[in-house]
This record gives sequence, C-alpha cells and structure tokens, in this order.
Amino acid sequence: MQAAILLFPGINRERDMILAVRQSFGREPAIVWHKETELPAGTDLVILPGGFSFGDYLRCGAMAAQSPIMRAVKAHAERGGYVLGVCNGFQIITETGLLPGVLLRNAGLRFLSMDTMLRVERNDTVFTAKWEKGAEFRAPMAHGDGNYTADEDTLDRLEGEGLVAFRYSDINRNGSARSIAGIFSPNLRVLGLMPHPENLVDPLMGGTDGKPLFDSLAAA
Amino acid sequence: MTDVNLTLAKSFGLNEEEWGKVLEIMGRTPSLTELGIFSVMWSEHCSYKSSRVWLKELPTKAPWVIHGPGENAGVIDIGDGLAAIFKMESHNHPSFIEPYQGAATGVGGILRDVFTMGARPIANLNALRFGDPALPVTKRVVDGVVRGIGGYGNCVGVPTVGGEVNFHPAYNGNPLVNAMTVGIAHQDRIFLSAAAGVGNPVVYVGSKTGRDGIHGATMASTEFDAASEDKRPTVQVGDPFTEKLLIEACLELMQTDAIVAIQDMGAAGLTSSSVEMAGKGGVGIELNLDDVPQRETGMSAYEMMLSESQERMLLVLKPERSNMARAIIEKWDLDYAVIGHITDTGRIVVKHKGQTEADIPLSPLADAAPLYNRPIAETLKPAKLGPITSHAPLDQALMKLVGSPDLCSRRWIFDQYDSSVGGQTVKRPAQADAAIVRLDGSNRALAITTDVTPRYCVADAEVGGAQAVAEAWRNITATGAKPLAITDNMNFGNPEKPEIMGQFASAIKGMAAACKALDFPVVSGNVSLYNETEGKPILPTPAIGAVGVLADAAQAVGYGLVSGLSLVAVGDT
Amino acid sequence: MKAIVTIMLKNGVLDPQGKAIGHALNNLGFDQVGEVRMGKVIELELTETDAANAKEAAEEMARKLLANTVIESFKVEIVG
Amino acid sequence: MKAIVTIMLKNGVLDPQGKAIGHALNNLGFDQVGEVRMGKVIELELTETDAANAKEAAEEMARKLLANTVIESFKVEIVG
Ligand SMILES: Nc1ncnc2c1ncn2[C@@H]1O[C@H](COP(=O)(O)OP(=O)(O)O)[C@@H](O)[C@H]1O
Repeated sequence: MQAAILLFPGINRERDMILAVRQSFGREPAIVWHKETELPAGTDLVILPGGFSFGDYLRCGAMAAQSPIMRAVKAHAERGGYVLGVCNGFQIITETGLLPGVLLRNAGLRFLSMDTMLRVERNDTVFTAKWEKGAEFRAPMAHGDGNYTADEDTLDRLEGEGLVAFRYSDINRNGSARSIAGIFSPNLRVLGLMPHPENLVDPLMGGTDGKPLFDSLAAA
Repeated sequence: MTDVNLTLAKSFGLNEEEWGKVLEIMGRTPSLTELGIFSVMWSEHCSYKSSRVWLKELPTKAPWVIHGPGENAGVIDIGDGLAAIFKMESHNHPSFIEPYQGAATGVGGILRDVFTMGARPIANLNALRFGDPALPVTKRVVDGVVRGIGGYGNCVGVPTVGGEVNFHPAYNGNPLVNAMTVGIAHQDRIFLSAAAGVGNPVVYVGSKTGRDGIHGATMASTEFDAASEDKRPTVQVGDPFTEKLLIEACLELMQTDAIVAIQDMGAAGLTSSSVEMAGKGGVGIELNLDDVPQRETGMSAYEMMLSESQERMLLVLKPERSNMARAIIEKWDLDYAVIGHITDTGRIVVKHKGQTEADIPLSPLADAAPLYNRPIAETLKPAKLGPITSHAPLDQALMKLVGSPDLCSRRWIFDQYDSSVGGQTVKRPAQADAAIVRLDGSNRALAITTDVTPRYCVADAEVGGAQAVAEAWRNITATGAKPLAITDNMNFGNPEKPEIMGQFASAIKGMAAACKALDFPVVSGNVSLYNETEGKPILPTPAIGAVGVLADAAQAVGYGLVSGLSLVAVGDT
Repeated sequence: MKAIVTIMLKNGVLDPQGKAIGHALNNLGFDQVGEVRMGKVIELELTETDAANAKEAAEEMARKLLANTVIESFKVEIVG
Repeated sequence: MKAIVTIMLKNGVLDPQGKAIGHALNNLGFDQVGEVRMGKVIELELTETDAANAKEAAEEMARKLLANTVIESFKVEIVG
C-alpha cells in the first residue's frame, strides 16, 4: 500500500501520521503539497491528517476543500482509491462532499482533548480488518468541532447501509448524532473519523489501540 | 504636530532624569518617533532597569549551557548533538483587559522567541494565577485565558503538556499568565540575533503591520488603576494560523544558509528588534518604512516603529540568497519585504516618505539605558501561624483539601489543551510530576515542569524563591530525568516601593542559592513588575520553568499507582 | 461596492452556540429572550461597480465557499 | 419581536478570519475581492412587543454579553 499524506497550510498532525504509517507500512508515505494538482503515481491511499487547515477560520475544512489537490483526490476516490481523513481531514472530506454530513461545534462549545472509547461497527473493510467486530478501543480526541450532524434521512441511510465505521461507546462528548465518530463511503473505500488512532500506535505514548487501523491498511 | 517635551516624555513613561539623558544623547530635541523609540527601549519591559542589578546574582553557567540569558531564549546541550531552547514570558496585563486574546498572543510571543533561534517548538506549558474563584470577573478571566491558550496552542499544533494554576484575591484585578515554550534544534544550527554585514538586506516577514497595541510595552511597565479598564488600548488579536505558517517558513528557510541574523518582533516590534539586532552586532541599521507591509492606511513612522502587530519577524539575509528566501516565504503565503539594510554607522536611521524620522546612536541607547538600584526594605513577614485549633476528622479534612480551588483536579483546564499533537507526548498532564516529551527520531526525552508557591514567597521571599527552584528540580527528578536548567518569570508589584523591591531581591537570593546548590542554572527569563491594582500588589510570584533530560524515554516514571507495589517515603516528614 | 453576506444555519439544524447564548442571557436575567440563533456575516469589498453583478458574484462566492449549503442558508446584500 | 445583533471587529483590529477568507477567494479566482471582514450575527426572539424597548434590551445584552466591546462593535436592528 503506497500512502500519500496531504499537506494543507495549518495542518499539524502530519508528523504523527507519518510515524504511524511508517511503523505499520514499513515504508515512507509521500508528502503532497496542497497546491499540487496530481497525486504521486502509484498512490493507493490518500491521507488527510488533522490540524487547522487555513486556521479553520471560515468553517473547519472549508478552505482546504477548495485546494487544487482536492480535485485529484476526488478523481482518485471516484476511481475506487482509498482515502482516510482524520479530524480536520474528516472535516475537509465532508466539505468536499466525498462523505455526507458536517462536523459542527462540539455540543459543549469547548475543545475536547482526552481519550475516548470507540466501537468498531464492522471489520470487513480494509480499514478495520485487524479488529474484531464490536471491539472497543481507546483513541485520543483533540477537536473543537467534532459534532457529527446530518439530516435524519442521511443518518438512516448510513445506518441502513452499514456505513457507520465507529461510534463513541463510552460517552458521546461532542454531541454527535447517533454517537457517530466515523463513517465510510458506500464503497467502503473512504473513511472519515474524528479521533486520532495515529496518536496511539506506540506503547510509550500510552498504548497501541490505534495501530490496527494502520495494520489493516498495510495488509490490504 | 505634537510638541516633544518633558510633559510628553512623562506621558510616554520616561521620568525627568531619563528625559535629560535623551536630550544629552541626542544633543537636540528628539522627534516624536525618536522619543517613542527611547521610551520603549527604556521601559521596564525592554530595559529591565529595576531588576538588572539583581538578576546578575543568578547563576547562568554550566558545561551544558550553550547560550544563557541575553538571547531570545536559553539554549542547553541535551546530548546527541541536540539542543533544548526554552523560555517563559508573561502576558499579564493584556490577559486582564482581554483574557482570550491576551493569553493567546502570550503563547504566540513565546513561541516566536523559541523558533526564531532555529528550534521546532515541541511543548508549551504555563503558570497561571487568578483571583478569588467566587468572583464573576475571575470566572470570565479563567474562561478566556484557558480558551485563549488552547485556541492558539492547539491551532499551531504545539502540545500544551503542563502547567499550574492557583487562586488568591491578590490577583483579582491582575491575573498572571506566564507561558513557556520548549523547542529542539541541532546544536550546529542555532540562529542568533546579532546583525552583521554592511549592505545586507533587512527583511520583514510575516503579517502586515497595523496600529496594534501601540505603547503596549510601556503599558506593561506601569501600574493598573480602575481607569485603565476604560482606556482600552488597542488590543492585539492573535492569528495562530499565520504563526503556524511562520514557524514552518522560518524552519524551512533555516535549512538553507540564507540567514545572517533573525529576531522576532515582540513588544515594541520593529523598534526593539532592529535596535537589538544592530546593537548586538555592533553595526548600524537603516530602515525605510515606506516598504513595511501595512494593514492600515496613513500610518506614521511613530506608529509603525511602535506597533505590536503579532506574527512578524525581522531577518538579515545574505544578499545572494534573498531571492531563494523570498520564494520560501511566499510559498507559505507570508509577506516578505526588504525594508532596509545594515550600515556601519552605529546608528539607527528611520526614513519615511523621504523624511528622516529618527537618527539615534545605538550604543548610548543601550549603554546609557537607565539602571536603578532601587531602595529595598525588608518585607513585613506575616505573623506565624498559630496552633491548629480545628480538629476536624481526618476524612473531612482530606475532602476539604481535595475540594479546594488550589488542590482540586485541573482536568477542566488541560482537557481543553491538545497535549498529544506531535505524537511524542509520553506523559501528559496528571500522569507524572513533570511532562515527558520524546525527541522525534531518538530515545531521548525531555522532562518539563512549571512551579512556584506564592504563599511561601509572602511568608519569606527568599525561602519561597529557593523552594520554587527546588520543587521544579524535584518534579523533574521524580520522573527519572536529570534536571538541567531553568527559565523564570519574576512577577512582582511596583518596584518603586522598597518592600516590593525587597521581595524581589530576596526571591532572587533564594533562587540563586538553590540554583547553585543544585547545579541548575538559569538560562532565560522574564520580569513582570507593576503587577498592582489600586496600589495593592500581587503575591510575589517567581514562576520557575524547568527542563531535564532522560536518556531513555521508556524509563520515565509516572505517578499512577499500580496495585501490588510498596509505597516508600523518603526524607523527613 | 460592498457585499454583505449573512449566513445562518438552516431551520432544524441544531445551533449549539445559539442555544448557549440564550441560556447565558436568561441567566443574566434577560427573561424576555426566547430562541437565539447565531450566524456569520462576511463583508466583502468588491472592485465591481455594478450592483447586480456584485450581487451575483457574491452569491457565487457564498455557494462555492462562504456557506455550506448542506446546513446553512445565506443572503447577500449590496451596500455603498 | 426579533432583534438582530451584528457584531464586527472594530476598525483597525486585526481580523485573521477575514484575511484568510479574502486569500481563499482570491485563490479561487475571485479577483474582484479586496478586504474581507468577518463578524457574527445573533438573532434574538424577544417577548417584548415595543420596538424601542426591544432595541434597548438587545443593546444591553450586546454590551453585557454578546459583544466583546474591547475589540468589537455592534449594531442592533429590530425586525418583525
Ligand atoms: N494551567 C495548566 N495547564 C496545563 N496543565 C496544567 C495546568 N495546571 C495544572 N496542569 C496539570 O495538571 C496536573 C496537576 O497539576 P497540579 O495540581 O499543579 O499538580 P502537581 O503539583 O503534581 O504538579 C499536572 O500534570 C499539571 O501539569
């Protein structure tokens, strides 16, 4: 699996993501500047890391979604390529329309930096194969706008088609609809989620709960 | 045209004697811009005129100290060819006027002090003091400060890994916001501020200049009164997104050999950065303000020289590398402008619209800066505590302690700070006595803490000063790390009052003794005086920020108890 | 010309900020306050001199970037 | 009655959001865009039936809570 990590101005978890990818994939990801118009040849997986692209000054992810590289990412997704968006990456993907819904301000209006528990809703995807279905794992959150919202029809469809990837299983701190923490595209090849599995891939940093995500991708 | 005279000088914060010195140096009546330059350079904030005689007593040397006080931040050797660069700085007054922006820009300022030297910031900490928690104003200030620190730090992507917070009515109208940044650089790529090379371009990088916080540096040097709440000086608004771009752009530029000297524009922005760079290099500097990127129209030379607009840097570049430098800066969507050049005149010359607005010899501006050996008086020590009369049952007493504002959980605060970004945080808040952050690509880690207990300093400033250093040392040691050096932030009242100066001098004495005994030098620091409201001072608060190193991050010890272990007490109780 | 783009959450979309402000106002003793909604206003200086063109351009900006039409509605006003 | 409170940063105060939005619009090819300022708009449903009273109340709310008068200015409009 050849990964490319996108770099938008204001992104700040790219180094965390590089560490996680390097460890599981055994090779370096490509780093792609937002003004590029094409992905490196041979890219299987595009990763949009967390941070504050363009300061999140208008709406989280809104300005990054208009970056030149995002046209290439859309084309990549349409070709059936893999896309992973974490935190701000998830927000960018929803702003682009690759995944439905939006991430609103946390219900409590405060930034939330703490560990949360996530439940794996299905394990028959390239992103989740290394987990048991229904497994619960710990993942750090660090966001001010993680309140997943979509209209009822969209939510019903996501549930009905099995496109909910992860749910908050302990406390739904940010107020997300139906405790949704992450969702798949209908072809199960695009995943967006708010918490940061990439920050728990090393026992030294508190555990390896997030590593199965990267191991799953590496094995795909 | 404003008349430049003693009255104006006084309103700029200079006293009669200082005004006399200005006339003597200039040999004529200075222009408004020149007076502005003198007033900020000679403000307490920039000149340390009340504190310098005492700060000299602090030990600043050790074999592992690479740069002690005098640079933008302290630099120590942490092994493997790496250096830790760190400093603490206050943003107390602005944080009372506008808590969110005051605290946010405080974080931004200290980050610039560290990355300007070539370090990637890897950790932020803070030391906070607030008033009585029952007061509505305290709630407003706590809320704004915490959101401001988080808002800025989270956005720039530097983890906030620790800090401390206390409450006391003495801080009701004068909270303390001390922010600390630690960064990592290669020892052979450390950047200093001394300008050199006659003819080299002086380059402005970052955000545009507006009329922000004009005279903020002098504001930080005069006492607060009820009226200042209404005066509402132009508050600076932080732009963490631009700061993030500035960090990445500067670090990228630092990979090349384009930079001769670099300095952030902190308090008194263009004035202090240009005067300090040229002064340290023993050269001269000429600026043409027409070329300064401006956010507002019709700005005067005076306004541009004193503006405190945030997220700006001043660089001296090698001329043959300036095109490449421009390309890097512009790639990050930042303003880049050549606004002057280095000269051999030993003077700062400021031109604007064809006029010479300032022409001042640099060395007297620095050397003749006022230095006060202010009278000191012994502080009245509070009465000894009487015998304990209440004999509440132990469990109740414990509940009371655990529930008190000074001891209760700090989770509400640090849960709003991103402490894991960067992927190197081994011990987050509430996991160990000091935060532990690993160095990317190495097994090494830094242990970092901030400490001070002001009520000890009220009781005895010397013991309190020593205790703060010792506590920081113990917190580092308790994680298994070797304590290396400290930065400090001396927060005190009005130094013109002998008893305040007495507290200051005693605290320094105590700190110096502890630093010497522990081989724990001071490599950087900041002094914040005039922390008073209506004549009432804050508690003496010499905040200490300490850094230690662990050769193997995996050896870090936390304080989570695991069942089956034995508890051992060491030392006399 | 100046365009003022006002962006509000669509009806039915939960507005946590508006709700919090409403609460805070009630707590301050402003009992007359019912529902509160919070939105954004963006003022754009445009070189365009024709009001109709300016409006059209600002509307396009709103659709493309300024508003997320999944949850937000916007209106454009031209002044000056 | 409904009060609409519009809150903008005072003149001269840096507006990082406006700046970034302006940049983004220029990058999207909207060359006609000059300065951009971003503010907040808060819609309050009031039980008050007298327009003058409603305005006064909303202004007090703005001063006390809605606007940060150190850096922001506000204006109140009564509709409906
Ligand atoms: N203002 C703050 N910002 C970030 N972390 C804080 C702050 N205040 C306290 N903490 C963290 O909370 C934890 C408990 O703090 P404190 O009660 O001062 O304990 P200790 O005396 O063990 O340092 C520590 O890990 C500390 O770093």
